[in-house]
Amino acid sequence: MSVKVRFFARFRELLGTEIIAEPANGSSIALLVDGIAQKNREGYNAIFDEHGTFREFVIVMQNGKRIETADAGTVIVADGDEIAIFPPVAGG
Amino acid sequence: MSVKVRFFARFRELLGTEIIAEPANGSSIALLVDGIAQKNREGYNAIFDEHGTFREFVIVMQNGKRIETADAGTVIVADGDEIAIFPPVAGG
Amino acid sequence: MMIRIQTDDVDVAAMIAAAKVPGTGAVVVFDGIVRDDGITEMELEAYEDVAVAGLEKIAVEATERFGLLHVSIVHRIGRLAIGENIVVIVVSAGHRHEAYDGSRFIIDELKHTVPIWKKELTRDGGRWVDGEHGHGAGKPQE
Amino acid sequence: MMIRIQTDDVDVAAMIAAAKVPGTGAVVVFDGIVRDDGITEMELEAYEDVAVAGLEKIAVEATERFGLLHVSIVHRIGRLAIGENIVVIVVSAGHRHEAYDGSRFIIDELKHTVPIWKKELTRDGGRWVDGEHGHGAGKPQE
Repeated sequence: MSVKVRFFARFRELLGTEIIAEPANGSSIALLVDGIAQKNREGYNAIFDEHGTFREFVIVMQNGKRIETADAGTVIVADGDEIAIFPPVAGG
Repeated sequence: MSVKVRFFARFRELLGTEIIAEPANGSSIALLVDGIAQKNREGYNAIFDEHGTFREFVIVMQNGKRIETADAGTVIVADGDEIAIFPPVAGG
Repeated sequence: MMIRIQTDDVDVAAMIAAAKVPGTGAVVVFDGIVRDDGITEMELEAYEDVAVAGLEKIAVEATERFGLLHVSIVHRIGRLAIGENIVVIVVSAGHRHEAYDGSRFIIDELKHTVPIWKKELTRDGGRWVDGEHGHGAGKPQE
Repeated sequence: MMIRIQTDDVDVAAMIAAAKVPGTGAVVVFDGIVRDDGITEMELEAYEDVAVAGLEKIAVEATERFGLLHVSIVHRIGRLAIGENIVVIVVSAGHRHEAYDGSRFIIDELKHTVPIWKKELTRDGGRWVDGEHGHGAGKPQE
């Protein structure tokens, strides 16, 4: 299956704009993002803490809908999903 | 001496835009305005109550400066004064 | 600071451009409009010299109280059709809270203290609009 | 209702004209500007689809809560110079209190919930602007 992962702002600069991933069936959002973020230590550390869990301020969306970071380890991705990972918003 | 009396809004419609009066020396604002307003009963009643004192809401100015209606009977007009009499403001 | 009472319409875009002084992070515009309350037109009159001085005083006070960077106020007089601008207030500040608070202070003070009056013209004649304090509440405010 | 995220500049005068729907007595405009904080330029990016949907949701909520008659929001992305418009929000209502409250609600919600980010570019590089909630406060708001 194919899932699109989008990073924004500081995370985008460190990890890339848009990654097409092919996770194994049953992969959680956390597992998917962890695997992609491994490619850049600074990017990984921006998103995950020393226990490998999402930092409190990181915002996670699945198909435009907010997912609590605490649930990202149990929410499973599906084919065609768009996962977005970004820091706190600062528009206006 | 010569004093200009200006009415605005409803009072202007009843009593005229701008009246040049020649009051006797020592005339108070109240006396001056009373004399002018006598010419139109509806105008008079709009400004003065049944005791001949300024209605509470009437605003009186002498040379652009607010005069308490309670003081209008004791404040004396001077040559060249501009007296303005108007209802509550409603701009904006 | 630009304060005017005029019969001509207002160039809001030019007022906004003038408000973008160095340090500006927020501009707030208030535009008061002739509302369709079953009227045909609105007629406005002002005690002009005193009204301009009053608006200037309000602009200075708002600038000091809210740290505004720029204030301009244009109030119209004469006959206005439904939908026309009655008064346009443009303020700028470093941040939005000051701009909103300053703008609101100005229109509130204007409505309560500046000698301007409105008459709503209808097919049957017209009626003078009561001030927000209404009759019986015309005490000096300072 | 008109909601847009765009690189082009904003025609505020046209937005005000569109806001003057029947019943309008007050239009309030908020114009957020690139402030000269020792920067050379500002760069903005958005998660566009989600940001537009978020702005639409805020506009609908503001309309219901404050009885607004019209809302339009244009937020810019891309590189902006000092003094340029970042976001323009135009609302209309029958009376001023609703218009001010609705306008302020929209910009506050926008800043806290809509996925848009700003990077201040300086001679030495740049820094991403922290949201108003700051890092560590990114809890879902609904």
